[in-house]
Amino acid sequence: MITVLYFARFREKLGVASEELSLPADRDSTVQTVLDILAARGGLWQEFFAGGQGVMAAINQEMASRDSLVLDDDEVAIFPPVTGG
Amino acid sequence: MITVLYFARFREKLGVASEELSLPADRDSTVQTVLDILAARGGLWQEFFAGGQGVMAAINQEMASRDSLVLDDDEVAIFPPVTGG
Amino acid sequence: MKTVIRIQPESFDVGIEVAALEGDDAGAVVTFTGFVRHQSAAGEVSAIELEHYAGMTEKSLQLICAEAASRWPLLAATVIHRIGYLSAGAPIVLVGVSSVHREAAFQGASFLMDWLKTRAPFWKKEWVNGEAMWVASKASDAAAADRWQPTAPPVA
Amino acid sequence: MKTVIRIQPESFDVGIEVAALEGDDAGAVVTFTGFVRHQSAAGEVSAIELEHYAGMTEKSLQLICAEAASRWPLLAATVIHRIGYLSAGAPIVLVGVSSVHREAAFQGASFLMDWLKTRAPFWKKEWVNGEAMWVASKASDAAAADRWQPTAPPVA
Repeated sequence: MITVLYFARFREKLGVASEELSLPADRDSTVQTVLDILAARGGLWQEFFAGGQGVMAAINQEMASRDSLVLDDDEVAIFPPVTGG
Repeated sequence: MITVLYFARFREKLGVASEELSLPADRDSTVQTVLDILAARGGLWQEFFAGGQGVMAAINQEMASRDSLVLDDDEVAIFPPVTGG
Repeated sequence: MKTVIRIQPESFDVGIEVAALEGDDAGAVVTFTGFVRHQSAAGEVSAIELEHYAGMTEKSLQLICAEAASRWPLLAATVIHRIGYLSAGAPIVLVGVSSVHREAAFQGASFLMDWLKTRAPFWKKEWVNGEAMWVASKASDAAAADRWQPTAPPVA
Repeated sequence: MKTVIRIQPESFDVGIEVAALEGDDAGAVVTFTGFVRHQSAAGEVSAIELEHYAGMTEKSLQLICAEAASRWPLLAATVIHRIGYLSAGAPIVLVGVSSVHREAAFQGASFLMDWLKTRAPFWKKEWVNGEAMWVASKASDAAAADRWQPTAPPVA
């Protein structure tokens, strides 16, 4: 199981700030694996996460890329491009 | 006649802050003309003003170059490279 | 490098932060202060709200400061970012760095802002005509951050 | 561009100057503060003395600010330069600029400092071991100012 956190527009539109998620047991998982699982839910999930653009991710609170490995018990955050400053 | 002002090391070592100077009547004068007149005094004057380096000038309080024209009644300032900030 | 990071709803005093950055024979302190603009692409902004990723924010800013320190001889860095509701015209962010000579301080502060804008987990919502809208990231910010390559890009 | 130039023996408060630079929908304010360094090429500095060309100083800084305004979309600029005796560690100079976006503010402030260092009529004397010595100009300052060409060079 991993914890998935959502922020900003994703959190607001999907109506969820965090959830527990199971990873496939038969192979290594990456950020892309997680996005694929989420996109398969259809609707807004697909709209937000099926495309290649406009999604950033962090693993255990450090910026990650799509091919970064996700391990059991990781905290994976999914969010739109940041707009601070 | 022009007014010549000296600053910083020049003012201190030459012991003069300002003086009146006559320009040659028979030709146009530039900053270089003024420096040549001063260098011809010999001693420290020559040491400071005969060389090509380490001297800046302003005419009527605007930065000038060696070939800038100097006219009667101008205020010509002669100083080492600036070191503010 | 002495590093101060603060995430807070309260405002800040640039003069106090500059004084705190001095010392250790600093010859130069450069600060950047960002303000909530009255005008945005969406229209007249009355206020903004800033969300952040509480667990990660300080950590990411520490990493960005450490990266700056590895690139320039900086003596100290301060990053203060406000969160919550801020009215148009209010200060949002302060970045300040000190160094012996000025070039490192200018470069370091500029770098910190570019990476903060593209790598620190903050999100801005703008209130325009009574409606709140999430601010879209700007291509110009991504381009500004890319000036400082080489580096691993965040998720495309 | 709103321009404030002050030549004064007194110190200054960066926070107050940043607040004065805000307004007109400024999104960004960048400041540079220079301090008297304790160490110089000549040794341990106890104090410095600043001489300037009273008639020309403000005029030259106005010209430098106008040049900056012609190169970047700046909203306001402030230049404060202290004169007289200043102890080691004391602030000497403040340059601040405001703009809508940050890049212009960083560039403008950096430019103002580079040109101030090479074109404004100030001269520094350092006290080292009880002896006063005129500070030599630095090749690195000339090189920094040359980054911003094209421009007519001062007397070589």
